[in-house]
Amino acid sequence: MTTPFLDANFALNVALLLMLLAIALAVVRTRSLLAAILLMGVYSFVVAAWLMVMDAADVAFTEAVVGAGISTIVLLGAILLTHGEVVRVNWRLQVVPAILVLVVGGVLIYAAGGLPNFGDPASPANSHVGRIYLETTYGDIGAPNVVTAVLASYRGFDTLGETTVIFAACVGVALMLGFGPRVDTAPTVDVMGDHHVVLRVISKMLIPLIVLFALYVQFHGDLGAGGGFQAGVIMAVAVILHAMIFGLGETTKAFRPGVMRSISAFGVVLYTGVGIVCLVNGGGFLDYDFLFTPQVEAMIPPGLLGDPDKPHHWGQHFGILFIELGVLLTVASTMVSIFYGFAGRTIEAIKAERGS
Amino acid sequence: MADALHWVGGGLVAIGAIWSIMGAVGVLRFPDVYTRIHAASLTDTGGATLMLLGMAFLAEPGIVTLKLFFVWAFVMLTTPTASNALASAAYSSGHRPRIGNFEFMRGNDSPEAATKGESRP
Amino acid sequence: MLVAAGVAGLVVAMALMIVRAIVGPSHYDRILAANSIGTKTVLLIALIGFLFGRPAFLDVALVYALINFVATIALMKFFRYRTLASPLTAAPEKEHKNG
Amino acid sequence: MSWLASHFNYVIVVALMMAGLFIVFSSGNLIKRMIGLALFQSSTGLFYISLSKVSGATAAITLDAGSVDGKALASQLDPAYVQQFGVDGVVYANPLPHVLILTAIVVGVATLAVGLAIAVRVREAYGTVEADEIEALSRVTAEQAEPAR
Repeated sequence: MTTPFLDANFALNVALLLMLLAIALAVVRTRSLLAAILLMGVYSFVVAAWLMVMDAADVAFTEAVVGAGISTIVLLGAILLTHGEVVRVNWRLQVVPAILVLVVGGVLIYAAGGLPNFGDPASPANSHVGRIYLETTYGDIGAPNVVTAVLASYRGFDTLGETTVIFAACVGVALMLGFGPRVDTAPTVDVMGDHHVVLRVISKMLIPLIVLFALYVQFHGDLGAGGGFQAGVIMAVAVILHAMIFGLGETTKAFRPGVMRSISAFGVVLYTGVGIVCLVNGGGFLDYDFLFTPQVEAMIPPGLLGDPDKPHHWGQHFGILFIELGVLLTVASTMVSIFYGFAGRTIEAIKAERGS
Repeated sequence: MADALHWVGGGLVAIGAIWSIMGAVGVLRFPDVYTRIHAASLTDTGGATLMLLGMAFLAEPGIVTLKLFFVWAFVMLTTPTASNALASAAYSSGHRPRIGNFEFMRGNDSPEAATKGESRP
Repeated sequence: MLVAAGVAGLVVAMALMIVRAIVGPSHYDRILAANSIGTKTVLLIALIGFLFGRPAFLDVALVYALINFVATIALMKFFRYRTLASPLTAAPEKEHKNG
Repeated sequence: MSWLASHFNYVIVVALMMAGLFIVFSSGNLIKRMIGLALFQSSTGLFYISLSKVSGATAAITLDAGSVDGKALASQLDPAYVQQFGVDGVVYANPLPHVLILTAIVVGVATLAVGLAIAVRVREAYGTVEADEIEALSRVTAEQAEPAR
């Protein structure tokens, strides 16, 4: 039971965690919803930095992209549609929850005493299953990024389930908010002339770069930090930025909501299709070693990826690439159609339509 | 030669950190939003330039230096844009800067005098 | 050694910004603090990559630098136009007059 | 003191979890509760990653020990530690919790969006997002339906 190294890493970890605690207490205490949303934005920034300290590069990537891009905008969209009044709170209501929370917290902290020391390399979690994956992944799959290899290949079926959950969320939000009269996207009349030249020019420069970066993240997912989930969210952020700058009308012309929903479905179909091809070729469902029949495998030039004499697992490489593409399509189109749902809905028109 | 670069890089990173701390202190102490925006965005871009330059010295030339350049270019593009958007939003929704409100200088530091210029959003 | 000092300084700066984010009387202070913490996180992530010996992780800092201002724009549109859908293009001259 | 050093992360994770739980219990506003749930969910993510941390390790992306980074990393640790816990010359963090939390974050945002969509529809139907007002309104509508039979 080695005690943790008390080095710069641990000091950073303690500092960032204390910041997180301060922000969380501020979120509890604040009475205005908007302040809570802004604090949650800051919270996700600090969590991303903390994840980098914890050597979790892929998770930091995801938290960064999701926290900075999607969750603030979705919460803002919800506040817009519910006219975020300030929360009215009387303290008598808070006494019972406070006691309950303290009791549950005390029990949990008492139980946490039995957990292995922080950063202990010999802890059960780190010494058995974790090590086996670290040792065998490069041999089986040949992808340097163990996290993507496990996510896409060893645990491919689970990730298919998660992609389907994201597709279900897309259908759910689209059904609830996606239909009905859309907000009129006439350009807003500015009292003091046009202030947004700076924004338009910078966004016009950055949107293609964001999309290009999303593709970079997607295709080097198994070499460095990256993968389908992160790439999908980055792609969605590019579309959302376009919608915020050039108006929802323009963006819905370019990315029609119907097409977005079908692309979300197509991502899951692509993912399952790769599994079925492996099944047809005699392997198990989603077993990428059987993705290519021997004749096809012979046609792939050995030097395609890296030095030719190393044993290559072409099926694994391309299998991971295809299903990450499926995940990219589903995640990107889901986030975009969620944004369409929240940004496009208008309560006045619906009230008028319902006559209530 | 190598550790000279190392020291120069480390020095630049340290100066960048001090720059950021100055900015943070500025954001805490300035009276109203516009001076705070000014303090924050200036020291952000300044600190970022110093630190990224310092890191460029630390890293061996290659893909890492290229990525550092891209990070610097995007920070230079986005931070001023965000501050511009923020300032124009604040101004257009009625948040007036506090100009010439010198009561707090003459000693009667009453909260009423301090917030005379700043209308609640 | 100096890089560690740089990281420590940056963390102190972030802590001060978080104080502004929590205290900030008006919402604009909070947006300002959020945006500034975003930029500082970009630097912190890049520095952490250097301090712990994996400078190849600059992609995370790169993506942050790119996406950081999207939330600020959304907040700007929230405060100014009370909608996320309206285009930020200049209103055509005619409509501008009687707007 | 050493207990706190070795279990500091878990105490903070429990504190964040309780903060999220408190928001969900005490606040009437549906959107504030969603934020509390998001806080609660992210604290479970922190817990998993705290479990996966190995002191002196680097991220779970295979790195050959001979490279510049590999040598720099190995030089900071004593060889016996690297030999015992490292995989061919480099000590890695445990990759499995990273995989779980990576997808959990994205799924978390998707479910947050569905929850907020429901809150918006509740707002459109009842005109309010405060739980107690909704309950009062639903009781009123129930009574109106009751005598109608």
